[in-house]
Parts: sequence; C-alpha cells; structure tokens
Amino acid sequence: MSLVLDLFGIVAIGAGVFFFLAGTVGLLRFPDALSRLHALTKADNLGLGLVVLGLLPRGDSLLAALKLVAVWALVQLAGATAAQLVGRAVRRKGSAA
Amino acid sequence: MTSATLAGLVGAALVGLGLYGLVANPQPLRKILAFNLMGSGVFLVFGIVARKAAAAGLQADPVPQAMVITGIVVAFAASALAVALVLRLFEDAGQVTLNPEARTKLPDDGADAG
Amino acid sequence: MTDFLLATAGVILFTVAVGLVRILGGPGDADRMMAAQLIGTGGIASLLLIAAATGARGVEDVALGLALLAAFASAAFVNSAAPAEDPDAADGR
Amino acid sequence: MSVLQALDIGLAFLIVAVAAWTIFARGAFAATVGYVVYGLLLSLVWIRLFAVDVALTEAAIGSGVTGILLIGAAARLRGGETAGDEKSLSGAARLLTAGLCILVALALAGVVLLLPDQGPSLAPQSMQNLAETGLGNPVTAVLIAYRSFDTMLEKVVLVLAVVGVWSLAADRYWGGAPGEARAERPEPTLAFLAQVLAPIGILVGVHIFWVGADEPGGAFQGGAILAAMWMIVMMARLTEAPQTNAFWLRLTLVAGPVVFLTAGVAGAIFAGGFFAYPPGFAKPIILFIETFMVLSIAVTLPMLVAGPPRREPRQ
Repeated sequence: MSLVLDLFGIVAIGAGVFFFLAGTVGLLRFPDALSRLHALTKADNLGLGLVVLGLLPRGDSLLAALKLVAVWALVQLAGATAAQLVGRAVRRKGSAA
Repeated sequence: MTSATLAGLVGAALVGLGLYGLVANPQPLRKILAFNLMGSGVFLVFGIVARKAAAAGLQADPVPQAMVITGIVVAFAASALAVALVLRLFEDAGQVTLNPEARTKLPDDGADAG
Repeated sequence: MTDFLLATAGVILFTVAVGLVRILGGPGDADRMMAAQLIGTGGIASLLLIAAATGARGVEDVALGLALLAAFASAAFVNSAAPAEDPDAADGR
Repeated sequence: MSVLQALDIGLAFLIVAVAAWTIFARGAFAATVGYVVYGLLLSLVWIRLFAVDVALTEAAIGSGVTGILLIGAAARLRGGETAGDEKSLSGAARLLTAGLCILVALALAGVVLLLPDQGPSLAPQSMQNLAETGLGNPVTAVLIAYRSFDTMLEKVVLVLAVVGVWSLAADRYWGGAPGEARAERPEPTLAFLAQVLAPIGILVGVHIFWVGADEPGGAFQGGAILAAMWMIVMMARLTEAPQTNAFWLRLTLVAGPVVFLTAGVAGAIFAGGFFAYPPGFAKPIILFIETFMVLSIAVTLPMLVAGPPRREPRQ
C-alpha cells in the first residue's frame, strides 16, 4: 500500500515539477508581458496543485490535509487576482510597462 | 558542514552585503533595505546558536528564537518609521538623496538648501 | 522517498531561481512582479516538500501564511502605481 | 554529499545572490521586489533550522507586511532618484568600503565556524518549567512568561513607532486620517480579492494565535496576519483608514502593553514578583494578555504602514 502511495506521490510531484519548468520557460521565452503572464498562471495552478496532491496522502491528520488544500486554493486566488491586477497595469501603461 | 553552520555563513555574508549597501548607496530607501539585510544576517547568526544549542529534546533552543521574533518585529517598526521619514522628505524636497553633489544639480533645489 | 522530495524541492527552487533572471532583466516592473509571484508559488511548493522530507512540525501554517500574503506584493504594486498618474492625489485632497 | 546538503548549499547561494541583487540593482523598485523574494527565501532557511515560529514571523512580517511597506514606498518615490547617485563614492572609496565589509563578513564567518558544538543554553531550564506555564510551545513561554519584560517593552516600542510616524504629520493634518483620499473607483479585482481573502485570513490569523500556546504560532504571527487583512481591505478601499484621533483606535493601540504591564504589576502584588503569574492561573493569564496583544498588533502594523495623517480631521 505504501508503495502505491509513494508511486502516486512521485508521479504527481514529478508532474508538478514539469509545470514549474514550463512556467519558467514561458516567463523567459514569451515575447510580451501578457503572454508571459499566461505562462506564469499555468505554473501556479498546476505546478503547486500537483505537488499538493502528491503530498496529501503523507499528511498525518485530516486538518493537515485540509490546510494543504487551503494553501493551494489561496495560491489560486492570489495567482488569478495578481495576474488580473498586473495584466491591467500592463495594459494601462502600454506594452512598455 | 551542517546546515546550521551553512546558515551562519550565509548570515555573515548578509551582514557584509548589508553593511556595504548601507555605506555605499546614497538613496535612503536603499539604505533601509540594506539595513534590513544586515539585521536578518544577524538574526541568522543568532538562529544557528539556537540550532546548535538544541538540547532537552528540542529541535531548536526556544530562547534565541523568541529573541529573534522580537527582533523581527522591532526591525519592522524601525523600517516603518524610517520609510515615513523618507516619504516626508520626498514630499517636502521633491527628491531624496543623501548625496550633496547629486542634489545641487537639480533646478528645484532651493527648498532644501539649508 | 525522502531524497526524492528533497530533490524535487531543489529542482523547483532552481527553476524559480532561473525565473529571477526576469527580475534582473526586467524589462518592466510588471515582469518583476510576475517573477516575484512565480517565486512565491515555487517557494511555497518547496517549503511543503522540505517540510514533508525533514518532518519539521507546524510548517503547514507557514505555507498558509505565505499563501495568504502571496498576492500582497502585486496588490501593493498596483495600488501605489495608480495614484502617481492621478494629479489630484499628490496634494492630499 | 547527500541530497539535503546539496539543497542547503543551493538555497544558500540563491539567498546570497538575491541579497546581492537588492544591494546592487540599479532601480530602487527592482531592489525592493528582490527584497520581498529574499524574505520568502529567508523563511525557507528558518524552516531548515527547525525554527518554525521564526519562519512564521518572517513570512508574515518580514515578507508580507514589510513588502507592502517597501513596495508602496518605492512606487511613491519613483522619479525621486537622482542621476548622479551612482557616482556618490569614488572608485577607491568603493573598493575600500567593499574590502572592509568583506573583512567584517569574514570575521563573522570565523566566529560561526569556531562556535562550540554544545554552547551554553537555557533550553533545558525552559523545558523544565514549561509545565508550570501550562503551555506546550516553549517559544511562546519564553516570550510571554520567562522574558515577558522584553516582550512588553517591545510592544511599547511599537507604540512609540506609531507616535513617531504620526508626529511627522503637518500641523493641520494632526488627528486626521492617513493616506490620500482617492477620487478614482476602487479596482474591482482588488476589492474581490479583499472580500474573499479577509474572512479566510481572519480565521487563519486567529487559528495561528490560538495554536501558538502549544504549536508553532502565537500572538505576533497571528496579529500580523490579521493586520495584513485589514491592510488589504483598506487597499481595496472597502473601508477608509480611520482618523488618528479616534478614541477606539488609540485605545486599541495601547491596550496590549497596558494589559501586559497591568498583569506584571498585579504579579508583583499578588504573586510575589514583578511579572510573576500565580501558579495554576498562568495559562489563562497568558492567553488573556496575548488576546490584547493580538488586537494591538493587528492595529499597530497597518497604522505604521499607512504613514502619517495626510487629511484634515473631520469634526
């Protein structure tokens, strides 16, 4: 059973790392601020989400697991609103900002 | 090398970097940043004392930890006061620099010449 | 498994560190805020991984605090970028 | 070399690199963003030192609240940077400064390397007496019981800082509200964020304060998170900053230190020592003090960030 859980953790966390990589590559390679923002939000959502998913079975209590999910949900909220705010600031000032 | 020693060396490097910024950069806001870097370097050096003295079944000595927490709060209060001073200076003088040569070059310098 | 968790924490940290190049290069303040946002998320991820590997207690609360404050830098950036364009705001009324 | 060591070394390089960036970056805003990132990495280092209480404080105050303070200041100071600033020190003076700073860092590094593995420590004593306080978290016990005088004075420092910030106001603004009155509509996204985040944040802040008796957490960390929630609500302009002459505001600012000091004096009268807590009642008294401290911190930090009054007081 623990082997299955470990395997599950390795797959999920490994996939999470992949999305962090993808987000960073996008941040570095995309030509304008708005598409960089797009790349960034993918890393936020899926990267952390998969890492949390992989860590969930390892938690020792239900409260700890709930907190992990709350962390992910809060980062979702923060990522989405921050992207919106920064995106609007970019549009307000033109592409130079 | 243990992680505690490594963190202590990082703290030493931070103190050096912060000290340099404090002396070499004429902008007050940058000095505040540098001062905070220096402070957290000192906290780290103190923090490894906590880790090294870990005894009585603890992961870290609580006494230095509590003092570092107090220190972080006080450092924040000092930074907030310093930032308020800098912003007030900016409002009155239109610029903030502690570099007298840079200051005289500006046309609207009459206000803060004294 | 412990080594795997630590290694992934390291890889994520390294990845977001590469994102720091964005802070260094700019070109604009918006890019700097984005990089800070990415490092925030990556930092939370590696925090959770390191905690799971080393068994430090109570780290979920630290992650919770960081997640709560993740958008604050961007909010402060947008909030204080706006009044600079508004000439009425300069004299306090 | 184990994976853990590799991670530690990587983290060490990263944090020193970010610190160097905040010192050497050209623009003040870029440096400030670097400092916010630095605060986040620093709480990772504190986790590695197993100082979770400190990591929590660093995350809430060092990275969160300080980030708002400094980014706000950097954005407002834009245009105040003067061109000749890079040349304020001659090359030789710069080199000399750098050399001396490297010397200081090396000396400190030497001290770190020479530290004995088992230094003097008060940890055993603090654990022995932990049961008498009724607490489970030794850090909270040090803050509120063994070294309560320090913590009380620190609260006084916070109040003095607020007094210092307010005293920078122009005479006609004394007693008014801090911050500019803004004509523009609040950013709808920011308002949404504040509306969703504030209730959750208040819950988390109270939780961190409450578990602080037994687990990592406590009055400072919980209070700082509550403070951050008030700040985001003010930033989103869902509520105005209060008038600085408001009685409730001034009362809440001083409530923490006043209650703390009163408990200390009461200890001198009833329990036979300044800041002594009567046996059996230690935990309720400590929680009582902490409750007022949380309130004071939650009000003090936003007032420090908001700055001096900038509007004439309403009558």
